[in-house]
Amino acid sequence: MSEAVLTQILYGGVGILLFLLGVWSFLIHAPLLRKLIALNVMGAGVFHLLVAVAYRGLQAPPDPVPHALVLTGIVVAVSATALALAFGRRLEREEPDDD
Amino acid sequence: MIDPLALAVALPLLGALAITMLPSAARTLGLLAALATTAAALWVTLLVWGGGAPRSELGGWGTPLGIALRADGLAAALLTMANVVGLAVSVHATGYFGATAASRHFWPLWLLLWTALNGLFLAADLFHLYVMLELMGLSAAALGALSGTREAAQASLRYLLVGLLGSMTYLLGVALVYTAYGSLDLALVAGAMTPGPVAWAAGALLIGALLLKSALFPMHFWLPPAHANAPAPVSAVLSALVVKAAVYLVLRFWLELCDGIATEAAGLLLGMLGAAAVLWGSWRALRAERLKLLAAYSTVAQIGYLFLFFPLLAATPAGPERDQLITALVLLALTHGFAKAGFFLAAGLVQKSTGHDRIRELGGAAQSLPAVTFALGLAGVALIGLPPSGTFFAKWVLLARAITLGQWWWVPVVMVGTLLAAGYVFRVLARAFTREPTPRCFVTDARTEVPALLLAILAALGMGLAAHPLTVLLGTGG
Amino acid sequence: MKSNPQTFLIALLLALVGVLLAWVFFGALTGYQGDRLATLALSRVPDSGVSHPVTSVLLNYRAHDTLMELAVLLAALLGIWSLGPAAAPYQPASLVLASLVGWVVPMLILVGGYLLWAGGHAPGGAFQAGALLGAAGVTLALSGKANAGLPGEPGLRVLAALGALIFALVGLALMGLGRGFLTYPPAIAKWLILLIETGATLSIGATLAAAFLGGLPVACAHPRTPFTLLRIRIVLPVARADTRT
Amino acid sequence: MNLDPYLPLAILLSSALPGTLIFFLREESHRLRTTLNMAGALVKLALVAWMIWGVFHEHVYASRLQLLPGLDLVLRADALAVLFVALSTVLWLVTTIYAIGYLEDSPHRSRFFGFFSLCVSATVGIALSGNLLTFVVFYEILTLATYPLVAHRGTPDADDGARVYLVYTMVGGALLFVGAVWLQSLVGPVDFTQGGMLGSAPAGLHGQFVVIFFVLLAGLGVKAALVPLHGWLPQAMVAPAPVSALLHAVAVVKAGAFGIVRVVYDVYGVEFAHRLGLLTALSVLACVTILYGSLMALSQDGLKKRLAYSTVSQVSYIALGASVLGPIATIGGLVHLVHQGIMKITLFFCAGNYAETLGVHKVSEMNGVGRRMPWTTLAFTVGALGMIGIPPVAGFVTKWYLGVGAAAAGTGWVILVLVASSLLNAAYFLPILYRAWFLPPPARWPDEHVGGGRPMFMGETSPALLWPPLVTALLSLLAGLLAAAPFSPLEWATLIANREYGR
Repeated sequence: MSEAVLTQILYGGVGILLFLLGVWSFLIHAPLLRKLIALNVMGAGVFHLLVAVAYRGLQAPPDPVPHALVLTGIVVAVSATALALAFGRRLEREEPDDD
Repeated sequence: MIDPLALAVALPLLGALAITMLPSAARTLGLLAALATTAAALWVTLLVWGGGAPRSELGGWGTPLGIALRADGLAAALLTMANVVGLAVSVHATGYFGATAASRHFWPLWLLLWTALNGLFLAADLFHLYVMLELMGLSAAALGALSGTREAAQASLRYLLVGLLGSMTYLLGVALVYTAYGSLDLALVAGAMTPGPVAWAAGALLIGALLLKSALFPMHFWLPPAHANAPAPVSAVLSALVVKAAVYLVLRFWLELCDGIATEAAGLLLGMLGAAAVLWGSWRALRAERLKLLAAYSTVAQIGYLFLFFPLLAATPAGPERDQLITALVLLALTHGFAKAGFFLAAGLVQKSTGHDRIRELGGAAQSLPAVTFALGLAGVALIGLPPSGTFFAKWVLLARAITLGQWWWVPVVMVGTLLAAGYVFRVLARAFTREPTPRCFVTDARTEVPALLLAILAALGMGLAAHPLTVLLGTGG
Repeated sequence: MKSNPQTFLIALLLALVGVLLAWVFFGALTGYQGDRLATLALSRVPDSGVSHPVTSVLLNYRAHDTLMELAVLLAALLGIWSLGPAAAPYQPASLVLASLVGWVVPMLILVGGYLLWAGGHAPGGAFQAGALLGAAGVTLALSGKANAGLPGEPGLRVLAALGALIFALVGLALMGLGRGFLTYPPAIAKWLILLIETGATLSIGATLAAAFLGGLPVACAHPRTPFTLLRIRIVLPVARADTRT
Repeated sequence: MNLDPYLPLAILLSSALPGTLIFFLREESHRLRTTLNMAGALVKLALVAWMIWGVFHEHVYASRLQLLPGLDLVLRADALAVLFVALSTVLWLVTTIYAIGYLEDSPHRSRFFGFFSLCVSATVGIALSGNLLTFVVFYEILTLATYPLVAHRGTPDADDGARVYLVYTMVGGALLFVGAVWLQSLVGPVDFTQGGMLGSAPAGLHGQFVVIFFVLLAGLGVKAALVPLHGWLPQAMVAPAPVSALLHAVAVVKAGAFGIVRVVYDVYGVEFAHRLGLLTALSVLACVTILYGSLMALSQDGLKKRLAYSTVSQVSYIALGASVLGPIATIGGLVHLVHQGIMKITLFFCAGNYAETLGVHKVSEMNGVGRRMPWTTLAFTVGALGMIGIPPVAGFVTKWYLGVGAAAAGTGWVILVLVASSLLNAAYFLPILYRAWFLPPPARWPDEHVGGGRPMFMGETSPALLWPPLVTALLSLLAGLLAAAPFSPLEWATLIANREYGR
């Protein structure tokens, strides 16, 4: 198996691992921050996978398309996180001080 | 050349941008953008109606490098419904929000959502669909919280997070598709896909993610609070269009990507979840205390009906029967779109005039707003599935096909669902017959009431008779 | 988080899914012959108006993605604004910090400008540049500037919309001129892209900074404690294991 | 150009359009509303007259609208359809006049008359349906249009009555729907064809046909108030008198009975149904209903309740006629569609007059009403005697044909049922007549309001309330006396029977 494919599988596998870890803690943890971090970890996993697919060995330049997708994905993820945090602040503002 | 496909996406965006910069002119600009967008969408539909297959390669690179927008019968049908509903909601909103602070926030977000919807119907690129899904999710969640209550904020946040979970799953599916087939264009991928673990996994990820967004039982838990607590015009859009967009993608993937890959077992699974949604949703709607919660649960049920078609589609080889099934499925989706939008708009007016929407105490309000009550009634007729609504004929086709295929067990599901629906609709309508004094005139506030009434009429009377034009549009005349 | 049968089941399920996904990914990777879109994308770079392939994809091949992504950014900001006013500013920075900030911020802006320009031929471009501008804004906010160096509401609104606006208008203009939506004439592609990217940079920077403020800049009584967010709990059916007490 | 295809549609719209417009009228615009109502009724009458003439001369009035492949809406006027259309049109005209008088300055008249017209449109649609799909469509629309009329008063018991009505009709509708879909999925589009269209189907399907027949029968039996599906009918008595009159004489119960006739003759075909042994089952059901209804009527003190149970019993004569093989019984059943209509509507008009003018709701309060309201009571008497089957009133003709038909078909026991039910009819109607005419009136009536200064007619009640029963009573007399005249209900029923039996 070529060096490139091996690297791809290695990075891609890690990506899948990250994704599932993200899913796990998204499902298990209730606090908003932890869910958000979990979502971003999931995102990181997918981006990992895409970057791995883009890799074509050390000689050939990488496939630019997945890289572009990752950049777009990051911005989208940032926006979503920001909005979710703002929601959190909105709720916190009225959080009854029960604890 | 002027490109209606690009316009249908760009115009609402332009409107949103203009309003962001000039919030003081929100209503005027918003209404202008709504009219322009609807015009562009209808233009697209006319092209399809004329037998064309409009397609535009954005950037002029062509697939696989570039992104393409395209419209076929299926896209055109939903595009038309979405934009007609969108226009009606916009007109309604000018009156509903007035010039409140909420209106300044409503208009740009609503137009961004509209952008996403049109994009979702027209885009032919898997990753572009991802961006559109995110645009839809974010703007929808923000809109849902506009009613300002804590419940609304909580429900919308949950909706946002669940949506993100779906998007991430979808994105993983896209990554897998690109890995396996080296392209993102729907048609190219569909051509490259062959039955096998990779195809199944990709299909499962993409469709599974969309099931979460289309709130198919048991992934519906986020929907009722989110739709019930949003401001009525927003609820209308969420229930009638946003969920539909997800279902539309499921259907498209099922028919195009997974053609020959989706197994009958998968179809049966979707059907069973649909059946559970029909029964559970209708039951909860029957038990609901509040009008908008009732409507929200009814949406859960109505989505279920749409998925009852999948096992039949999976078991029906391509041909006139299959075409008729697809037509009926689309007919059902469109009818529900109009009906639910009208129902929510009307419910919002009841809520405004009484200050609450507790079904028990509706009497007076319903009585004093005849047009609104009629809107609720006609929309209700379509939700139950009584003639001459489109739902009736769609259910006819569904059951006839189920019996022919020997899958008779769907019959009791549909009938029980129908009777439960009759129960929850007439629970509301019965309140309209009280000994209150007679209202003096039929319509009290045209700007808010007429859109609701027209949508309801469209659902209860129009869509039934529109079945034949729909077959022309879908090219399923048989 | 207590560990109960439910969570255990989820763990098991995810492990299973993981194995399957890994296997499928392996199959997908090895099953595909060819180099996907790489060669095609790289071969067309010369016609794209920029020499850096990723930028060609972002701003030319798949420009519509980028346009819609700016829309997503705007949606997020509008959503944040709809959720209420900005929180109270941090207390003003001490002299040392302030002078440091005085160094850092111009530096960030400068580097941002460079990245924007470099994006045409080297890694970089609107997003990296915008991120740096945003960072500059955040730095200012943390050092106690209530508006993070952003203009007042009218100006801020224009800034936030600018990127997508220029982008969309360029697209429509080209359509009006008889080319397709966002189909640049190769001759001036470079400049159109630079124009679009400049607008995008400004919008992204402003949006990120404004999002950090978390609302239209208005004085607000609440004290600011970044950690209270830990109290907000979103309960999904599966997370019932520990709902709020 | 040939207008024939548009005639059925025009007849449908002649009441649907005014009805829709009326909803939008302001409550106080009384004259405009009345104009719309009457205009619609008269136009419909004219169109129907034209159609009767045409159908008699074997014109075909049919229009077809395809919705989906295999799903067509078909409006077609055959002799049977015309019989029902004519009945509902005439009685709608009369009832509209009555309702205008009855509901003067009561609330929500726009809503009332709107749904009233839609209800008649639905009935006409049922009559003109050319296939099973269309029939189901209008059958359900009828439910929708009548619910608001039953609930109209808005009192708690109106609410209950409406709910019961809804539960029964919705379940019935669902069954009819399932039956229709099932049948169509077996044999394709089910067009109503004289002599039936299932006879030619492969014998393998006969088993399913039998099941489907009972599913359809259950669906139709709800509206036709076949025992044990009749529970809603007495409950629905809370509706205003014109509504009860229309529901009982024309709209709802007749829709059910008409549907049964259609299914037996034009879907299954009477011979085929007989071969499957379905007719016997149907006649048993009909006879049970006839006797049960009459027995229940005996014990009712509420006048409308008694009339309601009498309806339960009388409507099943139609089903009975359909269930006895042979043209003569068929004629008896079909002609009763009309006869029961005109006689029963008379009785309900009169009951309404007693309640409106004197506040008399119970049989026990009716002593001497004949002296106070002779004309109304005269009309009532005609109706009652007709129901019993005393010549020369129309009811006699029905029972005569049914009896002879039964004898001809060799099902003598049916005759016994007829005799028994006639005796029962006499037992619950004659006492009323005796009280009304021969017992002394009470010192004061329960709630006498002499029309609130309305113009009185013959010192009895307002003309709008008095004319309708007199007219319908006269009609029931003429239908009996001139039974042999051309275009009489009997002649027309004979025409239908001959065409059904292909003679």
